[in-house]
Parts: sequence; structure tokens; C-alpha cells
Amino acid sequence: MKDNPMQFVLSEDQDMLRDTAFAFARDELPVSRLRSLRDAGANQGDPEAAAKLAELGFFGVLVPEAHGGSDFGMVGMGQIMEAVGSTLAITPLLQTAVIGASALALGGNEAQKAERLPKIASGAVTTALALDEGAHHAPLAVATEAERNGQGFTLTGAKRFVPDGHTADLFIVAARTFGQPGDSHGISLFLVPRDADGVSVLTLNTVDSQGAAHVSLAGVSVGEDQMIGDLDKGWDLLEPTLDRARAALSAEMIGSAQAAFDMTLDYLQTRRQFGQLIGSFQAMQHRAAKMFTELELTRSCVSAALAAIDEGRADTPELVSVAKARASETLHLVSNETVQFHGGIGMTDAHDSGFYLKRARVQEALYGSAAFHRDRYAKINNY
Amino acid sequence: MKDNPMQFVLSEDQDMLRDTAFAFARDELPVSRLRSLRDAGANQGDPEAAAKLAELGFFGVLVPEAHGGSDFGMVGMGQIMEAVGSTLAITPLLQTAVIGASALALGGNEAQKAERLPKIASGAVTTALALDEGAHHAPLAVATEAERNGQGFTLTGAKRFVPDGHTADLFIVAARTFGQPGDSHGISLFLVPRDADGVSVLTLNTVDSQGAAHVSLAGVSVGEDQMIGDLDKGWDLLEPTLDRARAALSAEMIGSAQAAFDMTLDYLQTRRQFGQLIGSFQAMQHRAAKMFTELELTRSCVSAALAAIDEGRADTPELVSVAKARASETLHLVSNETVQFHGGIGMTDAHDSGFYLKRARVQEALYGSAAFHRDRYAKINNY
Amino acid sequence: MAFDETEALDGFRKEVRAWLEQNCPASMRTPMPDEEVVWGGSRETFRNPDSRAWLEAMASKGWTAPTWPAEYGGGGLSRAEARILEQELKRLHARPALFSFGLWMFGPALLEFGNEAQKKRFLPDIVHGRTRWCQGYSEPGAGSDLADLQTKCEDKGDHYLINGQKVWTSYADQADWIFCLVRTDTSTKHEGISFILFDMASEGVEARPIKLISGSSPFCETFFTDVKVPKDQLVGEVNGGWQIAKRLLQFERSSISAGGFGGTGGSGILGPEDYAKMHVGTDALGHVADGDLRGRITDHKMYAKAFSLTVQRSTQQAKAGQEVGHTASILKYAAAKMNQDRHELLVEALGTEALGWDGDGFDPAARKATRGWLRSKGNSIEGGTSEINLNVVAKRVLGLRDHQ
Amino acid sequence: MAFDETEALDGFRKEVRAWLEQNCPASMRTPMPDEEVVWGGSRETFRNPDSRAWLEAMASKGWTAPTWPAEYGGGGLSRAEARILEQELKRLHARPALFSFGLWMFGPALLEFGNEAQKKRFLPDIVHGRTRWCQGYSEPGAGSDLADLQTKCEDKGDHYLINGQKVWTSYADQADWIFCLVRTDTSTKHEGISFILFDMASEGVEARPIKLISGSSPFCETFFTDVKVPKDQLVGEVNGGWQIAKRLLQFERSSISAGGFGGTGGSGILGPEDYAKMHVGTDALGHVADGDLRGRITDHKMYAKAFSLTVQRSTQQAKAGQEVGHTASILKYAAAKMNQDRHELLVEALGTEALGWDGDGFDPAARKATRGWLRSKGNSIEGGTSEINLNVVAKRVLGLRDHQ
Repeated sequence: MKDNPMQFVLSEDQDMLRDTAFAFARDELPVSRLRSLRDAGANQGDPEAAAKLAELGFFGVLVPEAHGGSDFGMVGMGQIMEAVGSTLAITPLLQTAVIGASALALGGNEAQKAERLPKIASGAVTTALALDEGAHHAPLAVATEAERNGQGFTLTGAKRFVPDGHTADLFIVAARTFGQPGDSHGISLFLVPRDADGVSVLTLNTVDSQGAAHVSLAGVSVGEDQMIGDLDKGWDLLEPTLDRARAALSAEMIGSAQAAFDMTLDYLQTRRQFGQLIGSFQAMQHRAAKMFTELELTRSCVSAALAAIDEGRADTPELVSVAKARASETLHLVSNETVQFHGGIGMTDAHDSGFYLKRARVQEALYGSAAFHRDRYAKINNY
Repeated sequence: MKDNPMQFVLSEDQDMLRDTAFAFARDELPVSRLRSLRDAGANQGDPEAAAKLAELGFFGVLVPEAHGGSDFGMVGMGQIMEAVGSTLAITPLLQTAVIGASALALGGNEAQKAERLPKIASGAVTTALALDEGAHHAPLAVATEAERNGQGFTLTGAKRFVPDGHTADLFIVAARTFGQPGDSHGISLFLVPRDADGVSVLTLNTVDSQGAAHVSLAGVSVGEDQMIGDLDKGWDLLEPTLDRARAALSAEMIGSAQAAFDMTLDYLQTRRQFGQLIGSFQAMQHRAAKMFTELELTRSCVSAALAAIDEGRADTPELVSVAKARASETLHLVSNETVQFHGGIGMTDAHDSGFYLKRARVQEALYGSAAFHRDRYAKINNY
Repeated sequence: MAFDETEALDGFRKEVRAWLEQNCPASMRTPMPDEEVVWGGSRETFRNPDSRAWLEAMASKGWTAPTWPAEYGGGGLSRAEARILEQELKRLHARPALFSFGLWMFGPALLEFGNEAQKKRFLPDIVHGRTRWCQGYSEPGAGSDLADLQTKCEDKGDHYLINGQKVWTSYADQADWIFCLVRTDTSTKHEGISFILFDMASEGVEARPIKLISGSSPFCETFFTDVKVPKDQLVGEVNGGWQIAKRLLQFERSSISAGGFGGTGGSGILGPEDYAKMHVGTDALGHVADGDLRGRITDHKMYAKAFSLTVQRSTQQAKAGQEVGHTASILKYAAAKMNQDRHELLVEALGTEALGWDGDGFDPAARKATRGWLRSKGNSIEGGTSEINLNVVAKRVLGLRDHQ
Repeated sequence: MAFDETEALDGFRKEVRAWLEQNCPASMRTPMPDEEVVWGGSRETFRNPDSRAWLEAMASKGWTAPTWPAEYGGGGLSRAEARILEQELKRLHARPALFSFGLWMFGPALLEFGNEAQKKRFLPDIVHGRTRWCQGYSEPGAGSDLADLQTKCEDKGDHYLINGQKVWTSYADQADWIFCLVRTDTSTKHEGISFILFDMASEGVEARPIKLISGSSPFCETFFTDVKVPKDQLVGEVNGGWQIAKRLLQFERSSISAGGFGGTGGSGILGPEDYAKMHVGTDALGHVADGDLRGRITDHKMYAKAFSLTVQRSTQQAKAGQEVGHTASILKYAAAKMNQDRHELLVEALGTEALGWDGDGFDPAARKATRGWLRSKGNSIEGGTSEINLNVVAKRVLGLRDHQ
């Protein structure tokens, strides 16, 4: 199975979706929108944008048609993520359209699907994955306790830096029903409304103005029916859900990197120093060519990861880790060079370079840094 | 102690020694000599060069005056190593003048010093450290056994890739008199003549034409009086001896790197492509400037390590690891760029680029790669 | 595709399959050791006798050059038929009957630029592997600036007289003939170059093999002293050789970035991670104990994965009729970096085990890695240096201009 | 040194020591918090009242500018005496009485290039911290090509009229006067620049602080609209400003590569290795669990060690009278790389803890690291970009030439 090559060429429908998404991002969610949200205080999400994305049906891309979605698959979702990544749009897509939809579609029972998925597809409900408890992605390290009580479970623990935690309606909480931090067995997933008793949310003002939240759970009781997937077997659902999130995030990152590179290339072709276009200096040309090389190589990894998920390939986890690690390294390089190539103007808040630099480090840290995924790749390959 | 800066400026004597050494290397041991030795079969050392080095008194630089040396110190020794490194000369200096002299001077008893040191200082006897038993430097991993017998010890084990093992008269063998591989306690050092019963030497034809040997010890008996330093406490002698070897090797490496860089710089200033000197292309200029930067930074580390040893500073091990790791990274960069900058001609055996490239990997591997010394540095600094 | 056409192709497939069953010797259906490769020409020894029969059979059908016109000894097949032949050969795991610069590089160019007499004279001998060709391009003085070549070609009325030197001439010491770039006009650069053919046995031709830092190599220095060449052996117009040269370079570049000659294939089957486990040791989980080295190995393996995925992607996109020139432009550079990084990591992981040259005491596979490491340094130089590749990407792909 | 001289110096030392004991307030012998730095000028608030007394005392002796001639308010000390003063101030851990671009950059240049009247007029106010100066060099259009400046200075007979814009003017909004490069001849480049001084309170001067990606900064955009400047405020010859400018740049460069302004000092006391242990975790031996990150942190720490050793080396060699220009030329580039790498590793080790901007929920030290990380991106741009540094090393140090 690993040997038949995955599909790199977009179908006509996927192509159309891509064009729609890029046109929408360009016209409705330009970087200038992020700037004005930031200037207005930010860290509140962008409900208006979310509403428009809902109209376009972007929240239903991973939702089965039976539940009001288009079941368009990860390759399609990736095109949308790349588009919103290119303009650094603030959207609930990753947490809701990818993670929320996937967790329920892959692990929810019929009742949960019927109740939740249509609302996710329509954009009526937004979700957020409350997983990590430390400063680094460590999904197995879940320590939050879920203790059995009469009618269900009582959740106690603290989740750090929950993306969209400050805006989402519904949390997907990873908690331990058995075993020790580090064990994959004994993790279970629960749906917890943000307004449930015992839930407290501290909104975080983040460097990229997207915001996030620390979420603490002080004896929050949830019903048996709010558990997604099987008791103690949440990992079997969490890992494929995380791999979808990582692939989608990688697509967003290649979008950001490409846009920052295009902006830089444009500057190289217009800015003059010493009577010459700065793009005519060979040292700059070689650095630009190396960035382009990294972008092309990484783009292939992202496409492969998205396709592998849709094709249900056995080497999906490996390909996803390659995509996330390479996307991190490439975006890291490009976001730094973007500032350096722009010189002084790139250091000013008035220029967009800084927005790409800031978002990049958030994207790099989320769901595993390059080092995390190198380690994961090596483990998968047993060395 | 750590705060008073070590001496970076050479004394007049050290300066004179440096000039002598560089003039000698240039006139008597040019790279063309390595080439002719290589063409003649090589891997036999260079006895003629050794004799001349002896005349200059270079084997006695670390030997106390009482025993026929000049007791000139590591800074002086470093100048000589840098000089012979610049022309890739094949000499017994590292194994004999640095390791042999240091082991005996630091750890030998009066009888051993009186017997051995004058011969080392005069170049009458050459030594080789038989330490590592695997493909990577791991001094604590010594497994070779030294079993007590009536009049001394019986040594059994196999040493891999012993530098000068194919030419030296006398081996300094690290063997285990107690404990397990990995323990520092329980290592003892013994002097073993190459012609002792049970010693067998397999000469290795190495990529850099210096040669080396696998040395196996099949029940070699050595007298009590052939042990250097205290029983089981060989580590206290081995580690400072290794740090001297590493510092000296780093000096040799900066000599090689500087010479390769100078050769490359000369080519940049004479070779034309597309009607221009290749050194006038900005991408080449920036890469040359970065190499120069690395060379300057590394040179400081090497000088510091050498001075720290002479000054008996507490942070010597740390400074030595910085010097060896940085020298490895710098030489690695420069030796690769030397070939690339020379283009096709640099790939031919007829050009000297290849000699620097080949020697570099031997120097990098010896007594700890850059990764080994990064790990050592981190351990010393407790993280 | 029209019905009768499909039917015709099915017929062709049956015919090919039957013929191959008949004519492909059993030993030619097994993996080919390096020493059994058939390059043809007067020095060919056919280590494996079956390889001679196999070549003769294939050549008799013109299938060593399936799409060349039959009149020049080719197979005269349509693209569709050629694809079928290819598939059927794969089905049998049949060995290539002939390796040949004539087939890969010179022949296609001659079909395009040569005159009728030249095609009739030279192409059949290529198809049958009777003549082995080499390429006389690079010169010591020129390097990256190929068009700076100085080998002089004077018009002596009834013949040309050639004096000069070529370098990096692959297999010049094995070849029967050479296709060669020469200077017929010293007053201009690109417009003063001609494309000429001559017999390597001619008076005044000498080829000396070049020894590389990695040891012996197929490359030669080739010297021409008053070599007389009949005038009908100049291809195309006098001073019109540069466009032929450029066309040929495309073939060479693509075959190098595809890891063709130059041994970019890498050394041995074990990777740096295997040698690291073997020589650096493993932790309790069986992972490489040195996390620093392990991370750098993984970074490389991910780069290599990205490279192979990019080759797959551009191939698929090309098949789908999409523009892939931009993506393809980076492959040569990336392939060189990938192969060099791999060998550096092999050498690092092998430690002192990688420091052998010849003789006893070293694992032969490790010695192969060492030679491969040295040879890999040429990957960023041969067939266009990495610096030239980056210039090309910057200018042709990214549209950056030179100083004005 | 002759006997009586030594004796004289000993006497001077006693005198200085006694005077300092007398005049240096106790609180001026303690470490100085950022907000108590005294920059002088009309806007100075002297957060710590003792700092006013300390400045006045030092200025009364001219010891804020120890080696400047007494006639201009300086201390008139010999090098030897100045060194003694320095040593005695260190002995007390005395704070610098005054931070001042006037003392560091403008004053020395005026002493060299100014006329008598200008020295008498401006230097004493610098010594006493009465006038705070800013530097009008960079312009939006010019960037790395400083001499490309366009700010127009027209000779209107009895005065000059200045129109244009400066950028990256440090503390322009805090300064009383500006020393400024202007264009007095548009027909040539370097030879058309003049060095002129004027009051920031003049009609038509506006300074707007620049917000950086890391937040607020001392930098300003400064606009000049029909600013009238008396003719006696032009320093040196008309069109002779470039040599003064270059001289001044030397002071600026050295202070930046020494980690002076620009916050290259780094953020907080904890290093990446500490945060890695804290947030990534440790293995059984108490070492950073992620060997990949640990190796990269160590590689950086070794680079930083090499940098500080190189600073020590070149300082010692300079003292010994050896040529150190070559070594010094790399420091600015290396300092920028070092500080940027350090902050990248801090941010990586901190993980999501480094993603805060303001408000609650983040460790303040981590937030400082995040701001420092963003600010560090300017290190390879301010005071000459790294690209310019590398050009300089290649040409001036390595002797590589431009295209001919």
C-alpha cells in the first residue's frame, strides 16, 4: 500500500474549491483585517469572518453528507487552510471544521453525530480541543482526572494554551480514566460546554493576536453520553484527529510561508540600494532560490500528508510528521528572511512582516514542534 | 579563577617557536610531501620527518627540563601542531610529544620518568595511546581486561583504530582492573612494547594516508612497574592527558582549516568565470566571509584551551570541548567549501583539496566528534 | 481513442509479448550486476554471452531505439507502441539491452540537426551498439562557463584541423567516436561554436583517465593535436553548434538530477540510522543513543522524503499537463544536497569505521560509503554547479534580474 | 615612566579617591535600574534626586568628559589620569553620571571638525548634560546606502532652509538638538553632503516615535519642513560632511557590536537550557530530555563562548599593539547571529509559554524573552546590515574585488 503513490493532482472540484478559498481570503480576509482586529484589541476571534466561512460551507468539508456536510475530505480542507494561512486570517476552522468535525465523525456515536455534526457543519457551534497541560505538545502526558460518579464523570485538571479556548462553545477535553501520564491506554475524550459549572477560562493575549486560553476544570461533571469514543481508548480517536489537525495546520503554514515569500520577492524586485534592485545582488538571489527550493519540497510533503489521510494509507502518521516538521522549518526560515530582506521597514509594526513572523512561532509550537515530529518520525521508523 | 581571562598574546619565545615551526612545515613538510608518501604506498608514517622534528626539539616541548625537555607548555605545543596541520604533515607529535610525554610527566613515577621521558624528548621512542575499542570515542567504555598475575598483569582485549599504532614503539594501553565498562573507577594505564608477546598489530590503510592500526592483546603480561598512575585510578591521568591531546588536535585542525581557506581565497582571486574573477561574485564573497568569521571565532577557542591547560584553569575541560567541537565544525565547513569553490579541479586527485577533506574527517572523529563534545559540554554544565 | 486503433495496439502488445518470450534470454531477466552492463562499441566484451544475443535481437527490431525512424535502424514505433514495449519489458524484468550516450544524447540531437547522409551513416551503428560515443564538451579553462571553450577548429579547405583539450570526457578511453564542441570563430562567444564528429582512433587524439579524490573514474582528459576531420562530419551550420549543445545539455541535466550517472544513487543499503544504532549504540527503547546525531539524521531523512515526494508530484503534474518547470528547476540542486548530506551522516555514524581506504581491517560496506562520500562532493559540481542552479532558479524562475 | 611622573599620578589618585568619597552619593554606588539612567537635556526628570547632585558634581570637575580640554568644560586629563579616574570610579561601583550621544559621538567629532566658536558654544552644555543630542542620519529611501540621503539643505543667503525626512532617529522626541546629515549638492553623491546642527524646537521639526514589531522603541521618524538654520551651525566645509559622518559611524558600530544599544544584551537571566529543563523535562541524569534541542542549544552556547573569547582575544591583542582590525570586523555580524540564535532557542524551549504578548497567564520573564526575540531581529539590520558587514569583510579584509 505504501508503494502506490498518493494523488498529488487536484480534482476539478478541489481546484474550484481552492480558487474559491483563495479569492475569499484575498477579498474578505486580507492581512489588513488582522491588523485592524489587532488594533481594536483582538484576542476575540473574528465572528464576522466565521459567519462568512459558514455561508461558504467550509465548516462542513469533513462532515458526512448525512449530517449536513459535503464530506469533501482533507485534500479539500487543506486548500482552504492554505488560503486562510496566506492572509493570516483568524478563523475557527482548525479547531472546529477539522478537529471538532473529525473527532465526532471518527469517534462519535450516532446520537452524538446527529446532535453535533449538523451544528458544526453550519457553523452554529464552535469547538476547541483542550489537550495539552504543559508548554510543549505532549498528548500522552494527559493528567487531568475523570473520576466516575453516579451519572457520569467528574473532570478535574488544568489545560494550558487551548487554541480558540477563549471563543469556542464546546470543549473536547482529553482526560485520564485509567493509568498514568505517559500511557496511551486510559485516556478518554469528553464534550464539555464552556458554560458548564466548574469550567473557568482565562483569555490569553497572544503574540499573534489570535488569542487562546488557559482552561481549568474544577470538578466539572459530565454525563456518560458526553464521552466520545470508548472508555480508556480515547487515544485511538485522539491520534488520527491530531494527525488531521497537524496536516491541516501544515497546509495553513505553507500558505503563510508562500505569501511571505511572495511579498519578499516583490520587494526584491522593486526596492533599490546603491542604485540597483536588491534582487539583483547574487547573495540575495541565492538565498531567495534556496527559500523557493524549501517551499517546493515542503509543498509536496503537505500534499502527500493530506492525500494520505483521504486514501487511508498506513504511512499517514509518518507523512504527517514529515509535513509538520518540514512546514515548521520552512516557515521558520522564510519568516526570518522576510524581515531581514525588508530591512528596517520590516522591523516596524507598520509593515506586515512582523505578523508572519509572530504567527509562524504559534504555528510551529502547535501540535508538535519540528523536534517533536523528528522524534516521532524516528520512533515510527524504529531508530 | 574562571573569571581572570587567560593569556591570548604569545610570549616572544612562543612567537619565535611559531615562526620556526611554520617555516619548517613550509620548507620541509609541504603537502607535496604527503602526496609523494601517499603515492609510495604510505601508511608507514614519515620517519625522516620525525627525525628532523626531533632535531628541532619538538618532542620535548611538554617534557620537564630535568628529563631533557624544554617544558615549554601547551601554548607552545599548539603552535607546532598548527604549523604541521597547515601542511597536513604526517608526524608522531600528537601521540608521542603530546600524549606520551603528558601521560608520563603527569602520572609516571620517578623511575618511569627517568627511563622514558628523555627518550621521548629526543625522539628515540615513539608512543601510541591504545584506548578506544569501538568506532566512536568512548574512553569510559574500556573493556580490555588487566588480570593480576604473579609478577604483574595479563592484558586481554582488542583496540580499534589506534593512531600511530602501526609505527609506535610503545603502547599506552587503557585496561580495566576493576568495575564495568562505563565506570571511571577501575581503569588503569599500562606501558606495552609493540614487540611484547601476545601483541598483534593490523596496519590500516586510511583515507588520509596517515595509517593507523587495530591492536589486539592476547594475554600480554606486563610487570607491575609498567603501570602508569595508580591502580584503578587511571582515569585521573587519562582525562587530563586526553584534554591535552584534544587541544593539540584542535590546534592542528585550525592550521589545516586556515591553510585550506587560504588556498581557496587564492583561487577566488585568480580563477575567472564568465569573464569575472569568481571571488567577485557576491554569493561567493558572503560564503568566504562566513568561513573567515568561523575561523576567527574558532581560533580564539583553540588559543583559550591551550592557555587554560598551561594556567591550570578549573574550566579547562569545558574550554577543550568547545575548542574541539568548534574546530570540527569549522574544518568540516571549510574542507567542504574548499572542494566546492574549486569546482571540477577540486574533485581531482591531482589537486590538494581532497587531502584536506580526507584528513579533516580523521581529525573530526579522533578523541570525540563535535556531537561528543557538545554532549560533554552540556554534562559539565549540568543540563 | 478510436476502436480500431485500440485493437491494433492490443495486437501489437500480443506480438511484442510473444517475441520477448522468444528472444529475451533467461539470464537477461535477472537483476544486472554493474560489470554486465553493455555499453557496446569496439571494446565491448559481453561478460555475459547472453547479453550479446539480447542486444542483437533487440537491435534487429530497432527496439534499442524504439521511436527512431526505421530508415535509420530505429523501431519506428509510435509513442503508444513504445509505451507498450516498455511495459512488456518491465513485465519480464528484462535488462536494458544497451547503455549508450548515442541513444540517450547524440542520436536524438542528430535526428533533429543532422543531414540525411549523417543520419544514415551514424544512427544504425548506434542502434546496434556497434559504435560507442563520448561527449567532448567541458574544457579546463571553461568550467561553469561552457561557451568559453577554446578548442580550435580550422578550415583547411578539404578538411578541418582540430587542436585543443577537453576534460571530464566520460569514457573517452572506451569510446569509438566523439561528438565535440569546437571553436570555429574566435571573434564571438556563443556564435563561434560548431558541433563536429570524429573517430577517436584518428591521428592526434589522446585520452587520459582522471583519478578523482574518490579513486578511479570514467572521466578523462582528452587531447587533440592536429586532428584531421573530414568536412562532412560537421553537424548543422558552421558556428551553429551552440543550440545543438544546449539541446544536449537538457538530456544530461535531467539524467543527473534523476540520479543517473555520477553515482548519486548512494552507497550500500544501510542508512546512517542503521550505522548509528550499530556503532553509537541505542537507549533502553532501542533508539539511537545520541539524540543530537539522531535529530540530524532525521532532518536529512525528511529532506530525502520531501525530495522523492517532489519527484512524484512533478511527474504526476506533468502527466496531467500542468506546468512543472519551476518545480523541476530545483531538483538538481536538491539531489546534490541530499546525497551529500546522506554521505556526511553515514561517515559520521560510522566513526573510525569510515576512515578506511583499502586493505584489511574495515567493513567493505563502510569503505564503499567512504568512497561514496568523497564521490558525492562532485554532485554539486558536475552537470552544472549548485551555484549555477541557484542563479538559474533566481533568474528564470523567480524573475530576479542582473545588475543593470 | 619617570619617577616624578609616577609620583604625580599617585598624588592624582589620592586626590580623586578623596573627592569621590566626598561627592559620590551612596545611592550612586548601587546598581542602576533602567529608569534611573540620566540622559540629561531639558526633559531630564532625575527620577533619583541623588543622580542630579552626582551629575552636577562630576560636571563641575569636567569628569563627565575627562579627556576633553578644560576650555570646553572637559576634565583636561591625560590618558593616564583618565584611566586612574576610571579605576577609582569602578572601585566605588559608581554609576555613570551621564549617558549621552553628545559625549559618545557628537562631542569627539566636533572637537576634531568644529570651529572654535562651535566648540565653545556646544561642548560645555554636553559636559553638564544641559543639552541632549540626537543623530539625524538614516532616511527611508537610503537604508544601507546611507550616502544616498536626500534631505535638502538650501543656502538662502543669511540662513539654510532644510526640508526632508529622517528615520531611525534614536530619542528624537527626547532630544534638544540634532546633528544631521543633509544634501547641499544634488549633482554628486558623497561630496554633496554637509553636517549641520539645529535646535529640535525649531519651527517645522516634528518627531514621531516608531512602533516596532516588538512594541514601543526609542526610534523616531523625524520630519523637517522649511526649517531655518543659522549659517554658523554648519560644521566643517559645505559638502564636506561625509568624512565627519564616517568618523561618527565608527563610534556607533563599535558600541553596537559591543552589545551597546539595540538590546543585544539578551533577555532575562535564564538561558534556553534552563527553560528546556523546565518545560521540556529532564532524563534520569537530569539532562534535557530532548537530545535534538539539547544539541542545538549547546551549539549556540559554544558559539557564544567563542564570541566572548574572541572579544577577549582582540582586546588583549590590541593592548599588545597587534593589528586586530580583521578580527574586529566580524564581531558585529557574529553578535547579531548569536543574539538571534539565543532568542530563537529561548522561544523554542519556552513552547507555548513564549507565545504571550501582554495581560495575564504568562510568566513575565517569558514575555520579556518573547519581546526580546522580536527585537533581536533588528540586530542584523541596525547599524549596518549583516549583508553589508559580509561585503566589508569580503572586500576590505579578504581583498576580494567587485566585478570589473
